[in-house]
Amino acid sequence: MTQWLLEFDKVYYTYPASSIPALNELTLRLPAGKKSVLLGYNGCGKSTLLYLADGLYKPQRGIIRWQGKPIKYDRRSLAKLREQVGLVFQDPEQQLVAATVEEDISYGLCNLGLPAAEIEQRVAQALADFDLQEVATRPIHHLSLGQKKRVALAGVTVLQPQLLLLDEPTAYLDPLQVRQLIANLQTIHANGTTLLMATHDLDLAYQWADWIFVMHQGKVILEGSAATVFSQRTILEDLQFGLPLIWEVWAALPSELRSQFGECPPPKTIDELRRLLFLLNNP
Amino acid sequence: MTQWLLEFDKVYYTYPASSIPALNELTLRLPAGKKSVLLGYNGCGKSTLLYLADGLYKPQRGIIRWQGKPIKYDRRSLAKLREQVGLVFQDPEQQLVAATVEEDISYGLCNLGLPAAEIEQRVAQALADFDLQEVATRPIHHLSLGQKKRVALAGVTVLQPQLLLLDEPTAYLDPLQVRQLIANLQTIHANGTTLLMATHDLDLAYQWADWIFVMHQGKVILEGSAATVFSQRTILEDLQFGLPLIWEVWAALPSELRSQFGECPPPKTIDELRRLLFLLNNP
Amino acid sequence: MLGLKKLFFKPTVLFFVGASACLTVGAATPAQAMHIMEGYLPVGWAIFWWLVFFPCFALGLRSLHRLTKENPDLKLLLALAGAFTFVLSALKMPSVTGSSSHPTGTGLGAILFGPMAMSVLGTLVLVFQALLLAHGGITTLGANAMSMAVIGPFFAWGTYQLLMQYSKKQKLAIFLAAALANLITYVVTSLQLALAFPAENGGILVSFLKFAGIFAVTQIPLAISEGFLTVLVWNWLSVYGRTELEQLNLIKPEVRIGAEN
Amino acid sequence: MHIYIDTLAYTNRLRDLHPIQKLALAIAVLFIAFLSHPPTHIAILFWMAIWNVAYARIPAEIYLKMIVVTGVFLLISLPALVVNFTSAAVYPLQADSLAGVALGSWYFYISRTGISTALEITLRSLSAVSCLFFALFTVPFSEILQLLRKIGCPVLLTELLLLMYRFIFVFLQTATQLWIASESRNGNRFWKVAWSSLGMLVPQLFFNTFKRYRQLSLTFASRGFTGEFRVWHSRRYQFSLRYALEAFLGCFALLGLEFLIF
Ligand SMILES: Nc1ncnc2c1ncn2[C@@H]1O[C@H](COP(=O)(O)OP(=O)(O)OP(=O)(O)O)[C@@H](O)[C@H]1O
Ligand SMILES: Nc1ncnc2c1ncn2[C@@H]1O[C@H](COP(=O)(O)OP(=O)(O)OP(=O)(O)O)[C@@H](O)[C@H]1O
Ligand SMILES: [Mg+2]
Ligand SMILES: [Mg+2]
Repeated sequence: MTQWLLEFDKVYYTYPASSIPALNELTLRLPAGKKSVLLGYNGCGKSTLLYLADGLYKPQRGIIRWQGKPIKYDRRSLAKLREQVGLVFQDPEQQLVAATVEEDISYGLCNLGLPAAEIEQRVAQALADFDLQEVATRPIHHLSLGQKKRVALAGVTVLQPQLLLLDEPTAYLDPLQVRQLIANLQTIHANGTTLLMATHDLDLAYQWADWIFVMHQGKVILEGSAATVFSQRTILEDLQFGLPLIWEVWAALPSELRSQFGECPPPKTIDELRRLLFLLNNP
Repeated sequence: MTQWLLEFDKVYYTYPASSIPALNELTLRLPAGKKSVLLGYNGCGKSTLLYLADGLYKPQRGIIRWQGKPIKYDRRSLAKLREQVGLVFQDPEQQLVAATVEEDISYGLCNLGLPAAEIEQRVAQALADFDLQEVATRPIHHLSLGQKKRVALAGVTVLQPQLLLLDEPTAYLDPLQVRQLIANLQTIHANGTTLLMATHDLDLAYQWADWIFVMHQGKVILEGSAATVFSQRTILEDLQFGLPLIWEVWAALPSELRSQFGECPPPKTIDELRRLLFLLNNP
Repeated sequence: MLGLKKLFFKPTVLFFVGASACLTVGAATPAQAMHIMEGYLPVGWAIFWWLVFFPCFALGLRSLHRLTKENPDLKLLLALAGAFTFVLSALKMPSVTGSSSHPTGTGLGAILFGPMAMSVLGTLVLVFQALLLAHGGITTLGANAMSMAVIGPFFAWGTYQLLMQYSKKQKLAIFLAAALANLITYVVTSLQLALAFPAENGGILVSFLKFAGIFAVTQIPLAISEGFLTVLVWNWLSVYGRTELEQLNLIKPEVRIGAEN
Repeated sequence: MHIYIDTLAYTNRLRDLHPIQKLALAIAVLFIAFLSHPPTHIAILFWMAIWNVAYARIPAEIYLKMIVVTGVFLLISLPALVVNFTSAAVYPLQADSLAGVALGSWYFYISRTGISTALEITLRSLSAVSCLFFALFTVPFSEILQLLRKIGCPVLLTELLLLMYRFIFVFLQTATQLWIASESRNGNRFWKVAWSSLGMLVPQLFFNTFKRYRQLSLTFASRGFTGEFRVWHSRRYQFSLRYALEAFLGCFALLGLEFLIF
């Protein structure tokens, strides 16, 4: 049996002064050690869910369990929780608290009380990972938005939490940085961190995720492996959600071509597609 | 001869007291009536360029011409310019000035001094176009980030400017909203508006743009039609910029397949690809 | 809930806020009415005021220490209040100009946080004004802090407490407290200048009349508009900042405030 | 709205020089300025201008503008020192009076001692301010903070300073953005009529500020705020012998000048 790192059990959350619940009896179980993705329309409650997962909001009804135990909302338990859970906010402007880039990246590490040598080494690594060496000593308010986004990502991934929550981490990043981010996440994941990413990028979700949750109006309406989720044509078409491009390409290929590979799901990346087609030409 | 709506002539802009110029002798001519795209890494100066195009910053050297005449920086000329140029900022938080969704969308219209009936009608249309009717009377700070982004887009497109500048308009939008945005832009464009969009989405750029500018370190290093730009493999590979997925797919297809279409550039959308492949199977 | 925000957008109110803000922020006054410039005071007086100021500051810091120990999140709120005061004071300054009079903001601060906390917070605002705007100075910080961060807030707080006990008219109390804090600050500044530079004939008194007289022209309307501005901000706070105010243990939920337009 | 001091502090040419060396110079010269007389003040003004403009490469126009603004404020404050008044009955006895008029029962006059005090204050203040500018232009705030921590300043104080610093720029940015955003939609036309955009800016700024604060407090929580704000930094500084030499010699020269003349 897989273990659940985080469980939402019929969780209900309404913003103060709002009439419609942002999360509506939401139930979700996050598999430990996997890379999961949250998909859904604007306003379906993805960010709210991540806030709750980090203990920043308290649900009005329902239970959230961390490693099987319900989250407690006293100061000490929350501090403990947040040592294990890292959250990258959607808006980088919101994330950054210190004066310069390297100070901001070190902030979370200092809060963990690590020794200076370790902090130095980790910050240097993070600066390298996110291509930030050049701007390391610049004040935050002198960066472009994409650069800020990278600082935000660096500041949280550097903590190597057990669970890393990412709210649309690829927004504002250029293609090269997206690739680099994915590579960094791969390393972090290999070191044992569970990942949960909210995103609107279907191609990324399809290629990257072990497990996908599709949300709609505050509920999880569909979940499963990438291949399973995107096979649910009727549900997705109802939502007008669309499919990953590579999936569509695959479906558009002449069926004789495809059928030679039997019933396997479509390739996930362009490289896989290329390999398949190459195999075809050089059997 | 195409007319240039906006010309940057060796423009040089450095942020106050910063040592590296954000725009470095940049020269760019924006074709009137076309849909253009700005591509480039984080921090290459895209947003800065758009600020300058709207007369919000003043270049330290070089000339910016609007419809052939250099921009003047007195209050009256600027006000006139901004009636003709609309800018959607990268960060929606930065764009929104009024209290509720409706109020914010009407803000620019009121400033144009339009009659109330016209304002009402246009706001209603914008709310419909951007799927915002449900949240029309909500305060801005009760929206999700993607919803805010849509309000920001609505508030500027509603002005029907001659030139619409969009700074990463698709960031934070869900796939359905992206499609709807593209459709709206199509309408606006059909009504005679020139469009200039900064984006990191190569597929979108490839499929949508009539003209692409690639920026690097404050300069335009490459420009041309989508097909021309993405054929410049060496330059793009030097930059590690990547190619649109559909272009890569096309390149990955068995060459016998492709060669049947002669020397035409790759299809731009999945539908085109589908049509081509269909033609192939049913000659 | 929305009523009050709407109120902010009504033209009349806007006009009023704009007017008072322009007056308070924009009006340049002689000799940096609120702040004495670096190097202005003779060395003896500069040291004297530092010596007087230091114990007040230390007391304030101690009380803040206790407060934040119980409730660390309060630090954020304090920093917010300080930063907002600073930004208001920087707002109308076109780029590098290093001075002009502005709302002290200390009245509201004193009501919210108490005079002890305000002695620290006000000083920090002064430090930033000196460091980022070159407004005021480091050697004269002692004198400036005495007037703006210690004596002004103390009077504001006293006024507020007194009026609340005897009249229960909260808005009036806030108005008077804020206006008075502003006025007292300038009176003390004038006094400091008079002490340092007594007139050749007539001494300190004449000198005080001179300094105070010159400042009065701008400072009295300024004090009044700060009073109004503070009441507006308070209204706003009591609608939107309830949780924060409650965190300060200031308004009990049952107390009815600010809901009326 | 741009805070030049802050930006310049991060980008000036003496950025890598050890902050202690820069601050020591500023403080030493400030000290001399306090204890010396007008000729020395003038020397200080020139010397500090060299440090600021030639060594630290502070743009001359910005430096000059700031000095001039300070000067203007000093000028405005002078009448209170220079003009004196006394009862008309005693005015013939005024040896101090340079020129004056009687108004009713009062006699207003320009005072000799007033003028010399005013002159002295103006020069002293300007030279002190130029030392202050040198420190402000070349030492970034975050370094001042680290020094404060090192010399045992109470933690609460440095924390509050740091938080305020971050908030200040968040709010200034909010204000600037609001301003630019309304400008880009041509918003300042009507506001100009209705008493400039400040009227809209202030309430909106207040509102946005509060929103930002709420978000930031969530951020602090999520990033593990322990009740104490600590960060790490990597800067390595150099002491410069050449600059130290000039600083020493210059200070001696100033003191020498002072003793020679007085
Ligand atoms: N306020 C500022 N002060 C100083 N430097 C700045 C400021 N804003 C941006 N810069 C710098 O100017 C350069 C260009 O910034 P700009 O925001 O135009 O980049 P961009 O192309 O829009 O990047 P992104 O894709 O991340 O949005 C960057 O190197 C950035 O660090
Ligand atoms: N502070 C708030 N007050 C009231 N309602 C809010 C607030 N923040 C969000 N909402 C509402 O709650 C719902 C969920 O918001 P949430 O931010 O979780 O959406 P999201 O899935 O993250 O959307 P996006 O893709 O646009 O980021 C939305 O309908 C939104 O309008
Ligand atoms: Mg969200
Ligand atoms: Mg940008």
